[in-house]
Amino acid sequence: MRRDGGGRIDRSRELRFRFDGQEYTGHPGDTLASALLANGVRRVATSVRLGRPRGIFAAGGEEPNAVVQIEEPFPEPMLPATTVELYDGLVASSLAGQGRLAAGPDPARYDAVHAHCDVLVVGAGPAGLAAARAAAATGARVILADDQPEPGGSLLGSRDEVDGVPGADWAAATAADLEGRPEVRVLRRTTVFGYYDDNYLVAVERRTNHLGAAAPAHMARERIWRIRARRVVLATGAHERPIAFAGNDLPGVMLAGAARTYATRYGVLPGRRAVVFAANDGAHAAALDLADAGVDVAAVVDPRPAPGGPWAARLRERGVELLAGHVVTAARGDGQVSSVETSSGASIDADLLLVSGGWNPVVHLYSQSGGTLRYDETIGTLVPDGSGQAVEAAGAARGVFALPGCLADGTGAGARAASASRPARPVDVPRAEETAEDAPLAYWLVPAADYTEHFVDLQRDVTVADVHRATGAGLRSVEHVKRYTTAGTAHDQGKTSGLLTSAVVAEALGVPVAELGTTTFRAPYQPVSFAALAGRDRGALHDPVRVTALHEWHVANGALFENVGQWKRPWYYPRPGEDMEAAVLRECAAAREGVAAMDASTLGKIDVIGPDAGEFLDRLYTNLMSSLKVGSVRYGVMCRPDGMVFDDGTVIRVADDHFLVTTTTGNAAAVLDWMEEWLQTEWPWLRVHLTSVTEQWATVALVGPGSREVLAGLAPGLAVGVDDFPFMTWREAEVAGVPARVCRISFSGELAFEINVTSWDGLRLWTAIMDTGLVTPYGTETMHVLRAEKGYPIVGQDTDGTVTPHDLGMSWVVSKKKPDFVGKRSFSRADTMRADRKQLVGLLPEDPEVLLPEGTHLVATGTLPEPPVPMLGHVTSSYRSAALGRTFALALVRGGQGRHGERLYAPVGDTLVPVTVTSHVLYDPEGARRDG
Amino acid sequence: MSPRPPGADLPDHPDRLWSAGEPKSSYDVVIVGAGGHGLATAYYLARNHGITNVAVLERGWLAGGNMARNTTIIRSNYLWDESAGIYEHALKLWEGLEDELDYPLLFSQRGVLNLAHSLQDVRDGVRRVEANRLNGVDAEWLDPRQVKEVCPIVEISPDVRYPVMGGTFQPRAGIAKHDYVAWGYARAAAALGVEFIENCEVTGLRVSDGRITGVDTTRGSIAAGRVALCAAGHTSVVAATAGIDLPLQSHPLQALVSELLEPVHPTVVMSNAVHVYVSQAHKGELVMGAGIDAANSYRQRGAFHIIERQMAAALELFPIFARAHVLRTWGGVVDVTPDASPIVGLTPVDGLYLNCGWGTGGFKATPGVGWCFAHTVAHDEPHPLAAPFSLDRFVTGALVDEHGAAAVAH
Amino acid sequence: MLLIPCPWCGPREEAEFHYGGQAHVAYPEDPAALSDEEWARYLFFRDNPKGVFAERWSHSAGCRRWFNALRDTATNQIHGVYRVGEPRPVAS
Amino acid sequence: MAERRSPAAAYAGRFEAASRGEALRLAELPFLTQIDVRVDPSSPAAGDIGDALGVPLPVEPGTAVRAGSGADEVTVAWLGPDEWLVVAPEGHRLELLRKGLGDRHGSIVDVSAQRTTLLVAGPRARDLLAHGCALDLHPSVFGPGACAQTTLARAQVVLIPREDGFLVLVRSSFAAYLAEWLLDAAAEYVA
Repeated sequence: MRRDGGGRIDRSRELRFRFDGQEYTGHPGDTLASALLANGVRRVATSVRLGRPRGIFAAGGEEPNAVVQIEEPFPEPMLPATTVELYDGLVASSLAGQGRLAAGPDPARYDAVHAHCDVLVVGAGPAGLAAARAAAATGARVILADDQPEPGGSLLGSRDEVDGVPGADWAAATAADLEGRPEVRVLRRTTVFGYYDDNYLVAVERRTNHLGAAAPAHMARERIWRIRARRVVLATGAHERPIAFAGNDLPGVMLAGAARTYATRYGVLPGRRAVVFAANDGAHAAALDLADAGVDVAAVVDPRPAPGGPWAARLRERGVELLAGHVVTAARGDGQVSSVETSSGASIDADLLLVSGGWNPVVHLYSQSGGTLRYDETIGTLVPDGSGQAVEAAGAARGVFALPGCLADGTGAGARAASASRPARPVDVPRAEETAEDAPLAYWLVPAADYTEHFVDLQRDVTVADVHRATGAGLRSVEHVKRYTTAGTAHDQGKTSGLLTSAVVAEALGVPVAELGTTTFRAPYQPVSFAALAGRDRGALHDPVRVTALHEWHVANGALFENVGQWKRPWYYPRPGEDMEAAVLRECAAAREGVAAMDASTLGKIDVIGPDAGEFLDRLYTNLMSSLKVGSVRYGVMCRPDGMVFDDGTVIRVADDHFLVTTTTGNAAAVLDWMEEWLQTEWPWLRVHLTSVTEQWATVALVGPGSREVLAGLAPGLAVGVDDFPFMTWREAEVAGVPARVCRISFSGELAFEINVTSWDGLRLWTAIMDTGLVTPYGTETMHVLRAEKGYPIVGQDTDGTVTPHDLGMSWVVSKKKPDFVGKRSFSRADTMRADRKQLVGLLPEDPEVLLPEGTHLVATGTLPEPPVPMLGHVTSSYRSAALGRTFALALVRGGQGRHGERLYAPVGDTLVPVTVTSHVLYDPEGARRDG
Repeated sequence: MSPRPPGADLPDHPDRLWSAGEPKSSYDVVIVGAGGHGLATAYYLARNHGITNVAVLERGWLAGGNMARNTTIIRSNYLWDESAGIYEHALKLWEGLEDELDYPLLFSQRGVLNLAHSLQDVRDGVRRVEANRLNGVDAEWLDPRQVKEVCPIVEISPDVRYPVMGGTFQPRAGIAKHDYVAWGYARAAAALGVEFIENCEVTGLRVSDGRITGVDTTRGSIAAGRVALCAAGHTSVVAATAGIDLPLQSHPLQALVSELLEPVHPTVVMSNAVHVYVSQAHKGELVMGAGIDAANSYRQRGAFHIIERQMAAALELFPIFARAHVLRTWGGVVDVTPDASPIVGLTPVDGLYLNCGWGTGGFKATPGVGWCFAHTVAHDEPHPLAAPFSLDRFVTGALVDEHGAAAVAH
Repeated sequence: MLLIPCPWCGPREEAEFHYGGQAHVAYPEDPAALSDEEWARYLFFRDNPKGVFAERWSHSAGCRRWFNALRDTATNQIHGVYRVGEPRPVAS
Repeated sequence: MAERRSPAAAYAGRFEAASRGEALRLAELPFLTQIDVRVDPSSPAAGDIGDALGVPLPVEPGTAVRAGSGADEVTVAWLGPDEWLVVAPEGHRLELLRKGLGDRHGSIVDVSAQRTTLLVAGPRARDLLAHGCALDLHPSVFGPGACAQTTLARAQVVLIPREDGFLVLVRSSFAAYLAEWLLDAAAEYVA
């Protein structure tokens, strides 16, 4: 069916492809659809519900039928054949409405890019090109995005001239001129698919698909453009709409404009003998072009009583029969159109039935912008009617269909859009021939007794009869009808069927279409791959991996890592042959009996500086910080106003007006934000500045009875004796030759030092510590065991947002002196005063070998009643303790502080494990070990 | 040719559903909002309590709000006893609802997996499973290998950014078709005499001497002995007309579907850590939800970067989805309370009842809420299962803090 | 993705900001003097209008300043921004 | 004893490889002095700090000043209405600034190791950053003299445009992530 000449395909090269197992050839410039038509393939799909044969219906992204599966070079489901550029080696197959995902991983790359412009023009048809040209003439920054491989839009599929040259040549020259300008970007193969608030539009550029297997691996296959535009011109054109009549789904029924595009742009005859069924002059023009291309146009059937435009005259001149005032009543054929029946009683042999019920402006993006639409009775369609954003539609996208009008409209819109940024510059309007056209008729539905083969939504197999059944069931809203019938919900999202469905509903209900409205236009305008939207935020780049200055050492020394927020923290350091339990027992023993060290750099650190720093901290912490002496350290807890624990950590006083606050690893950013919020919005008069120094410092916890000796060796200038360097104080000193701030604090109960050096020096310090040969590295798991043995809670593990400091047995950290601090008022609410609140306790399983799973609940009785079983609390932390020689747990238990010594039961699997409630401090309750 | 897709075998709708009409001047009960909750409440008012002089007012089209926009996940595996109580009641009703309503709801108990990606997720997951079991809610803890058995397409490699460390599984959980549920209730309620008034926005609540007397609407005033609010994201706006402030904030919540795909995904997978939840509907489309927008908004659309992040998260869990396509995105407006649990019960105004704050959990609760709220309206006292969800809890502090249990309560 | 005009840095993407809910909810002068009811109102009750809303944002990925904005929650249009301590402008 | 180590030290080789073509130059500029200055811009202390720096603190949001050369070069970037970041060669004038502030209200905090500095330069530098930065990096909008705190990919950064490219100051714990991200984004420009 390939014409001998014409079209924008490169006949000098042949591309081989396969469809449904058959080998075919095509040419560069073809789509899969045009190549299939050229090879005489008519049936390209099976309908989803009724299993009917379906052919190619359109020539663009609005295609409702020819949705195919790409098999090679890599499987991709559900692409309209009309949007697949042909490439060598393409293998595709037809579908029955459901695509297939690849089993293997997608090897392609994807990415995203931000762009900014004064004017974004969407669509490079005549109106869009004219708009971009006018805007660019002012020097404005312009982006012109178009979904086709070459600019021109409808000009590529027509024989119109612009400025005295063929339209496609004018488009190419205009695009070349635009591309030569430094502030203009022309994006081909780029579909703008979403229009969001504040003129934020998103587009997808298909960059390597058309190269098939030859696509370079380093290039992103698809790219999301995130465009922030000062002004937007939507020159998105129009979609031709079908007419509902019997058999209007047969292969061979095609939109008239699509057929013209195949003939003119792709050099393909979509059939040999055609009947045209249309109520507008544009379809007459299409019929003429097809006749010129070699199609035998048997008749034009036009419901208008007397279509008298120039095209009609030229059709008559050519001897084409014009059946005015008539309609097509049925398309007949076995598997494809073979004849066409009309209301005149004629049955016309034809293999092609071209339909045009008129044109719908592509208002999707306009609507998405928040714009309203108005039903225009004269052209029977929805047109833009005002948007809150800086946007206007131009050309066919706002119902201006004739070429001269599109060029003028685009030019005006482009100039107006640029004037927001640049001084105006007069631009001439590209010239095209005016043709006086007759008014179109909005024609939707051919009346019949039986509507079971009048299709409104081809892809969902929805017929007029289905719509009538929905309205008959009592449905009045077009949204309900859509959901009842599924019309408009398929891959094409109702591009050709939406308004037709509304019209059929309106007729059934006897209301005007305008009153009924239509369903909402939602992003994306065209389907977009998940991978494109994910971009490069995948795998290791999915979310930032934060590492400390010591990370390379941890990796080199076999650490396994725990994700804590975005951080990678060493979890434990297994030696050959060790499992986690063995490694942790060994690390714990080292900390309790010898010396061990942990990378504590991930703790958040905030410098709080200013004369009112003490007062500021007093307002946020539950305890008093202003009384802290310079050189000392204090533990503190922060609550939210509802009284629940938010974060904890140590505070050191560096100078009278300078505190250094540490936060938990996961909460560092939240705490800084929290402090800034109170400081800026509630207490702006406090003279305090906050500066994050989390990564300024690398922090090493040196723990164990031998830690003093190790530190003494590394810091000969530092007096480390228990009297010289008491618990909860800090010193500045050189450690391992590096200036350091050393704190005597302990999160394990053992004698311990926390050594802070600049993160540049962290590895140096750590290496020096390890080079002593005396120190065992330990990870977060061991840290958890050590602190749990001492009953120190972990915020987020032993608390869950419903726990007060009192519940944690930490009333000692709540100041009774301060008149107020954040959270204080909530401690006297009815619920927080209850004696039976869940409180932190220790648990000792009666069998010292039984390790309770964290999350296990506790019940009062040794046998379980029928559910719901009253629960007393749950296990928050549970470990095997080297120091205790047994397992133990921490738990939040109802009224737990009054239950010490009580026996409770923990349902584990099918058994009930008896446990004894104890104080949450299980190891060294006297605190004898902290001084070594 | 490929096999006939399951879409070919979907059940037909009945030939008669309901008809929305003109409002009368007065009703015994006016329900504000014809979403799932409003419709279910109307149905149970009529069926359980014999109250049939009821109008359900809807500002748009019936069930066109969040009911039409949610991702249809049904589960009852909530942490706290109070939540488990009402959601499990709902799930039990779901299990008999197709027969009850004589309507195909495509209720499919395919199970819901909640994945754990950190040690804390594991602790929280085990805690929830164990609480569920003691509350009589079916739940299991699965290790990564078992996760893979339930859903073979989940990536469980330890090498990804946030590896799957296990998951909770509720086998009785699943999905249903949202529209069918709404229509099933509407049809059944209509058969019992309930009236539906569409395109009828309530612009004010009429209160006299501390008692509700009716509502003002865009279609005139309607007298009512009792008024039950089921207006989801717009509850604050309606309640404010009676001078009632509520601890609610309304946020956009987005969801999306893919094209129809051959079956690959046999269950429902949720991951709070990476903010994604996904199932494959009966016709074959992947249905996915994202997190809520941070800022309050009544715009029924969300921000695009949330979709992008959701896709990145989805591909970490399901690399097989790479070349699936997003067909359509949309947003609803959810009303969220400070503790992420609903408010159901009485108000300071006699005869005015409140059902709101369901956030992202509203759909799955539909039968349970309808049942309990109808009881509340009929008896002027909270149903025992709804009693913990009083407005008063914000004063006493006895919150039902599902935030603490999960970042999102989908 | 909103474009939010930080009063210091100018228009920036929404993703750079942290949302702070209703503006002008002052921490009570003397919480201890409040009833449980009043304290609950401070803790949990915030306006939720469909229309212009005075709300707080922090430019957390930029200058880290908290500021106020008047935004229409029905359209997302921002009518104006103002710094902490500045009076609320009249909404246009 | 090990030497001190900068956060992106492990990327030196890959940065160099990516810089071999004409399109891009990537490098870490390690161990720069960075000082966070907080002071009321209208106070005498602000003026004295400016004197100590040899250039007044810029008060226009989103601007940076650069003065001196060689070992005396200093860049002062506006971070907030009362906050600046001073960037200078190693061993620079922390004490001078402290002296400038004196005992008046303000803060001078050494944050040299808090962030490291990556250089992204060359003809495609702007294109590279645009993959992850939502700011309009066009030279007419964001040229020399500007600066911004913003996000690049999913990391917070301070961006300072120079004549031939950009300084990207990134938190040390994010440096490896950002280096990986930059190298990945650069694949098309350096292939």
